[in-house]
Amino acid sequence: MKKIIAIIRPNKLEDVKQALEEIGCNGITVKDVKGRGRQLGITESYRGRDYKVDLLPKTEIEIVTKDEEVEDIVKSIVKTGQTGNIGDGKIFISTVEEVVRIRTGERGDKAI
Amino acid sequence: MKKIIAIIRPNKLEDVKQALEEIGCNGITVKDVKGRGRQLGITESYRGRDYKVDLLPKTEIEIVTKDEEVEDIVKSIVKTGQTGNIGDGKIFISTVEEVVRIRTGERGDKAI
Amino acid sequence: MKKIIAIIRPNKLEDVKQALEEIGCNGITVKDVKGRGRQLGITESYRGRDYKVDLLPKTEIEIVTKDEEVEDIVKSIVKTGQTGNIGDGKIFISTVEEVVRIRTGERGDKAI
Amino acid sequence: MDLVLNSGDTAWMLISTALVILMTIPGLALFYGGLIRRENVLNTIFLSFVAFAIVSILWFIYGYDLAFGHNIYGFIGTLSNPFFNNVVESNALSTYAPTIPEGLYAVFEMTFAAITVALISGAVVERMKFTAWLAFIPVWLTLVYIPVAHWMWGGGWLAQMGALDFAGGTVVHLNCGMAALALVLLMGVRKNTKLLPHHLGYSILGTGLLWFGWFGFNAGSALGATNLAVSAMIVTNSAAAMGMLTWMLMDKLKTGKPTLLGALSGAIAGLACITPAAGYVNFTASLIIGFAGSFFAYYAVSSLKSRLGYDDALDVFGIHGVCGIVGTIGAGIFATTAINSAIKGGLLYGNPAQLGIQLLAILSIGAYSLIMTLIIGKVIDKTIGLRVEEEQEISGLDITLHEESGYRLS
Amino acid sequence: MDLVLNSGDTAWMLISTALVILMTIPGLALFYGGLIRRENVLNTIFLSFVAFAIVSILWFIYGYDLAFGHNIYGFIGTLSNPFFNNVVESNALSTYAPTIPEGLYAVFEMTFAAITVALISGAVVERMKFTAWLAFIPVWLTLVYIPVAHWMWGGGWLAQMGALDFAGGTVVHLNCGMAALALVLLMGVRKNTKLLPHHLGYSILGTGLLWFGWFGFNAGSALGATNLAVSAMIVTNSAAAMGMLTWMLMDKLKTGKPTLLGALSGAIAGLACITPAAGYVNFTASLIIGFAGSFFAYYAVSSLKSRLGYDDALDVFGIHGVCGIVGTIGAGIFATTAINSAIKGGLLYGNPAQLGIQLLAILSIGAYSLIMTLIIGKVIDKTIGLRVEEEQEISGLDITLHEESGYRLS
Amino acid sequence: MDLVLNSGDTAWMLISTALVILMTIPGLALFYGGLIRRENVLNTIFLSFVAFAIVSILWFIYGYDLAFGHNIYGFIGTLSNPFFNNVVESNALSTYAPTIPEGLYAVFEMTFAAITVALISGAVVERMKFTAWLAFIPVWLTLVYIPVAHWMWGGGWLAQMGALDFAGGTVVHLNCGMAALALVLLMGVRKNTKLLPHHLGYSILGTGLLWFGWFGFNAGSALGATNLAVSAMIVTNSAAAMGMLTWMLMDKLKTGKPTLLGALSGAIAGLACITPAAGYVNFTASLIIGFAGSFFAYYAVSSLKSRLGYDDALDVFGIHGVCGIVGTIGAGIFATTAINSAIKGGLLYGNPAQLGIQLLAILSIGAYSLIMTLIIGKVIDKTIGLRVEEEQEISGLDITLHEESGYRLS
Ligand SMILES: Nc1ncnc2c1ncn2[C@@H]1O[C@H](COP(=O)(O)OP(=O)(O)O)[C@@H](O)[C@H]1O
Ligand SMILES: Nc1ncnc2c1ncn2[C@@H]1O[C@H](COP(=O)(O)OP(=O)(O)O)[C@@H](O)[C@H]1O
Ligand SMILES: Nc1ncnc2c1ncn2[C@@H]1O[C@H](COP(=O)(O)OP(=O)(O)O)[C@@H](O)[C@H]1O
Repeated sequence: MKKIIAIIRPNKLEDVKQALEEIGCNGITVKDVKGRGRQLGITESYRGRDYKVDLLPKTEIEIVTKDEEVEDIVKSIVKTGQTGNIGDGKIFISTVEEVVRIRTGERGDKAI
Repeated sequence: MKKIIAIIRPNKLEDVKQALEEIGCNGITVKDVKGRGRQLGITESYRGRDYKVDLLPKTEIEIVTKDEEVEDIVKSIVKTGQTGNIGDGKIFISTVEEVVRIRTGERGDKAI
Repeated sequence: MKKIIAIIRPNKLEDVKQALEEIGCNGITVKDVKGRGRQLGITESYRGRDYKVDLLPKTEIEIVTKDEEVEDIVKSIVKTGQTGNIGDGKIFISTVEEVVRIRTGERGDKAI
Repeated sequence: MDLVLNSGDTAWMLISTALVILMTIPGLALFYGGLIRRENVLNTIFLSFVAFAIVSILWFIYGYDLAFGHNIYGFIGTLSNPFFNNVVESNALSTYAPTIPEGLYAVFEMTFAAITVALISGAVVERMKFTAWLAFIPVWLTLVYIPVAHWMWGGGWLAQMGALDFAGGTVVHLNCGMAALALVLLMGVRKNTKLLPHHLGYSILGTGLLWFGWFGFNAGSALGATNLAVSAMIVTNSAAAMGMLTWMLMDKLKTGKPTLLGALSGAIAGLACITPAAGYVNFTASLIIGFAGSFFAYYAVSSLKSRLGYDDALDVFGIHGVCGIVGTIGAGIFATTAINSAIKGGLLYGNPAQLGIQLLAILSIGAYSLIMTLIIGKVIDKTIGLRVEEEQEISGLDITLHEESGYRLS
Repeated sequence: MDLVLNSGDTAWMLISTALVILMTIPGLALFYGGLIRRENVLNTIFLSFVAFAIVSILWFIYGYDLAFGHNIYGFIGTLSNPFFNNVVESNALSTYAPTIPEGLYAVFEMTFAAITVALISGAVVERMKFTAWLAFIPVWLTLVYIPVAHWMWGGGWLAQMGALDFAGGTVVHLNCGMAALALVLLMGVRKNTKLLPHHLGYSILGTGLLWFGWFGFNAGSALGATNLAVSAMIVTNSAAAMGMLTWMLMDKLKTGKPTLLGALSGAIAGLACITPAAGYVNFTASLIIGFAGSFFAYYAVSSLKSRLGYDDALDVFGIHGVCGIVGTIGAGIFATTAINSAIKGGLLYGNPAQLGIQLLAILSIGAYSLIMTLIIGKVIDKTIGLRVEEEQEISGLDITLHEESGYRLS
Repeated sequence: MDLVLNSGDTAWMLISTALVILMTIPGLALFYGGLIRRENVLNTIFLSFVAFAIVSILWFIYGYDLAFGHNIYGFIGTLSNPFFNNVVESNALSTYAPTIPEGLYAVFEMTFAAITVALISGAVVERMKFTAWLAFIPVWLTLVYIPVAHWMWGGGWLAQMGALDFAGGTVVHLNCGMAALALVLLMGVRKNTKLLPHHLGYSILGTGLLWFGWFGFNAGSALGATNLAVSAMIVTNSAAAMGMLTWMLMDKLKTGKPTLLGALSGAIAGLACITPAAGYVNFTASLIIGFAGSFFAYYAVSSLKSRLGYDDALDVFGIHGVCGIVGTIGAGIFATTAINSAIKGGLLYGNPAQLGIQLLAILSIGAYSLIMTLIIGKVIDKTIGLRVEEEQEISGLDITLHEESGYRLS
């Protein structure tokens, strides 16, 4: 089983969520995060002074899924999350050894 | 060493935290997240219109621990976090290669 | 590729961020979390009663990087994040199998 | 009898003036600010503040004279004291309210002009260019508000016909509602039209301050500390209460649960619709008017808007426009000489003609405001542009237009 | 001397009325709303708003007459003008305050009734059914508030005995405190009784608005713009300040650090306990009363409550009930004819009997309110049910009862 | 003519007093509270609340007499009625305002003392020991505020020379600005001096309440419901509006975008600088004064501060100090007998000497405040210590000094 962590633009969340739903990926966990990458920060100004804010709001989506579904999910996220501008974000994939459904205690693939 | 990520109901946090303390698991990191799974969303209504909110508030607990303690921790979370209704959440277990304690620079098991 | 998760004191974020920038590590994702470890909680009091708050605010930094850069990053975090007092936090390192840049669809090391 | 300044009337009008100012800044600003997306909170609030500031200045440069100065053909007043020159200095009492200084009447009326402009902003939030708004304020004030105020309150043709608008059902509420409608027709629909309030606490506070300030608005419109002011205060409060309970009931019937935003919206509806009638009707009538205003506003907001498809973001037309109409008709029905001996009474009290005059006022002011605002909006659209870039709308206006953010809570 | 309307007195009472309304909506609503869990913020605030709306209407339908109408056997007034029919129209001045219109006295008194009901809600938040609260409001208003107000202020038996309650130590504070106690005894303890305020900013603002509004409450109770109103304003302010400093000191002594919530609570305690005495005592006495009120409230809140185990969520009994008692006794001790020539003075000024009358007022009103509220609460519990489902209590009342959420900040 | 209480004047002064109280608690407290780091929000707000409470009490024990009592050598008043003994009881009217009770004049003046102290706190937030602040309040009130108020308003030497300060350009704004400067010079720079407001909503609300309350401050300083009060209200509002628009323009020119915090800051600047001139100048002059105040404050805040390197956290000197000076000079230039017949007029109206007197007032009060505050601050630093531990500054003062936190939103 794999864990997919996708960092996307906050205003792409609705689209990505819907795209995932369409390919049958329902279980997701979402976090508000802030990020820095190649994207330049933004400037805020208060009382005549500029302040550089380099951590920009991003949304992180965490999905644990079966190995065979990873590719579809990644493609779907890339497709809907892309604007082509710097700041679109990243996807990280790693291995998960065990999944447990708290409600039933089920484990493994069927707990996803 | 393993990383346990448990997504639970926010109102179960107190109980789970206490249960973990009882089995000697003190080091935990907690995040406010939102999640979607089998659980139906909730409806909010403003000025006569209904809006479907499908991401519900959840709490994510991150615990890094020794391999041999994983089972106890998982059991403890399942036991205290369970209500039996859809939405109780999931536990994901994966491998961590190295742990460093920032205060001392210690590494490995003794840094946990 | 590795994922480094560092849990640090919120007021050390500025320093750590800058130190990482200096060693060329620009891509980071930051989360507000709460944590418990060896550090004692704090007490809050309202209307003559004391309440123990054991989850303290922490900041989690997530960095995905090439294997060879891990050591430098860890050292840099330990150096700047350390105060020597309990509560300085932990660093967890694990393996990431794939990285995808959403903007371009690039994969692997060059997507980092 | 010699006219002398009455210090009690003056005290009441001083505080009434301050109360109406509080309604706009920060009352209305916060009410609106709580309802939109977090990324637009500062811009939304800014629209009200800057409207207030600009009107504050222009009103004394020329606005008051054009609205309330010597009447020219029933359409507009004369500019006799530009920059309010020599008005305060002359120690004159107001011809409209002969127990208080003229300056006091002028500043009290200023607050009505300011809130009317600010109210419009609720419709265009989350997508209007800030510069376009800055341009809109003086033009609309001059070409729409001032003439309309003159017709109704400054001795203009509607006043001469005996149209009743105690505190602004047509001049304020209908007027801003139609202008809001005109602007949103020109600007089109936002990318995200969901009404998911980001911070209802602001709107709760805003409603509280509006309700409080409305006593200055309505009971202040008695222009003195009189029994009429008392009467206006009582019916203002009961119509608001009735409006609140009515909306709660509608919520219960339609979506199953009474909502707090609904209760607040109903209270505003009740307050808006009693406004034109506040100095003419009794307690029982205020319950009926409050009920009707809230009832029709509920339908306008929950059904009409989605059916017609315009994007009146915070329901300026749906609540203020609709309630301005309901209340103005209500005044034509329930007005009674037992409450206010200076009028002829309404339909129920043997004067059906009043209802006709009220309808005429609604039609003429409504049409004038709609058409003029369409023209003004179109001109601004062609020159400055009404709407922000799509990218700015998505990222939010606070950061893109003002380089500020509303919250730094973590 | 002919009685004529005094415009200065009328101006002061108009604004005083508006000030007391501001105390409830949004003052008290926000004060309470900041102290509870985030998931209940809207419901908590809603309880005050809806109480205000319902009382606003019922008061003029029959409440005012029953409380202040022609006295029947010292127990209740007569309903002579249902729906406030012909009161405003008659241009009559108030028999209770012969320089202001009767309508103004009526609406001023309405604000007291409304806040008393709203105050009770602080005890039952986070667990009371909304429908049960809707039912409770009119019943309690009618069966408890109105008779008690009549006894003390409407010429009833306590008034006839010369009991002193300038602005509501018994009628408002003790009354709501005992009712709160009765309800929480019936409803039991919440699953989570920790007082961990979710947003103190609301409570800070609420306290500011309460303090501000309290000048209308206390100095307004002089019923005119007189030297007595000035005196009441001064002692109201100093008792609040003293209450604040006292609580800070207690905090320092007991938990080691002065807290801001403590300071706010102390200020409210000071304000509550000077209320019955505000028109009778001098500056020095106000310091003593403010100190005593805050001191006893601190103990009630921090020790008594946990020892007795009732769950008075926001300390309505602990602060308002206790301070109502302290202040009513204080009036019996420190009242002086040098401040108010219409009374006989208290213990310190050679009239020990006054203290006995004060104690009688406390006992009778306290007992009446407790017992009647127990009965009313029991009946509602058996019919509608007082308490929400456990699942609703856990998930929070905003989403489960109103389908709304207070914050959408991310 | 016999002096009798005028109920209209009394009504206006009662509400004006309440309005100025609202400015401090919660107006100023929230304005400041929104601008700092989240971890210090409660402590910042607490500083204003506790200053208000302490001044409230001391003012009536001895403050009023020392400031406004019988004049001794032009420097200080006599303590004739400690604990306000027998003032209210005597039913006396004020010698300063012979149509209102003396108690009312005293409590009105109290509100000025309180806000002046609270204003200072804006400079020292995020790093001052709470105990040091508690000690500072009574000492500074007694040694600085009271003498200065006496010189200017209590018949002292500046009053005798004919210096003009209608509502506190020198006594309040310059005074608090210089004291702020003195304290920050002693305390040094914070570890983090970035002005990144954590919750602008509080500052928006605070500004709204300040603006509203300022009508009590300035128009209330007419001491009655008169045409002069009306004039002061008009120019107060227009100067605020002009200040707001000016700052927006400067923002636009300097950083490219108008900001809401800038607009609020400009409004406060406009309000502060019209304060000393509010009862002396006409509408046109108010625009010039509002513009100048905002313009100079903008430079002080955005350039001067960083160039000189002092850490005046929330720009108490930069806004209040600077605007106090600008407005006091403005009064010397634009004051006219056409608005206020009790004065001689300023430079533009043929009385250049007035400008000299104004400059003398600025210099003497500015220097006195700076030097005395340096001494007081130094003594407190040596005894109690002015500054918190570094660890407390980093962790935030709410949790370390008060064991509370401002938000529990998740
Ligand atoms: N190496 C990394 N580790 C963790 N997070 C990263 C990394 N690189 C980028 N991110 C996250 O992705 C977001 C977008 O990255 P950025 O470099 O701006 O865009 P792009 O991927 O289009 O080049 C960042 O704000 C950050 O949250
Ligand atoms: N595959 C998944 N990947 C990531 N998070 C998940 C996944 N499935 C469920 N979750 C998280 O667990 C929460 C509960 O899941 P849900 O399906 O509603 O309950 P249950 O586990 O009882 O069937 C979701 O809200 C979501 O946060
Ligand atoms: N085993 C663990 N798993 C997850 N998070 C941990 C663990 N141990 C510590 N943490 C995180 O690190 C933070 C600091 O840990 P603590 O034990 O207080 O300090 P130290 O590392 O100096 O002993 C905690 O607040 C928690 O967020």
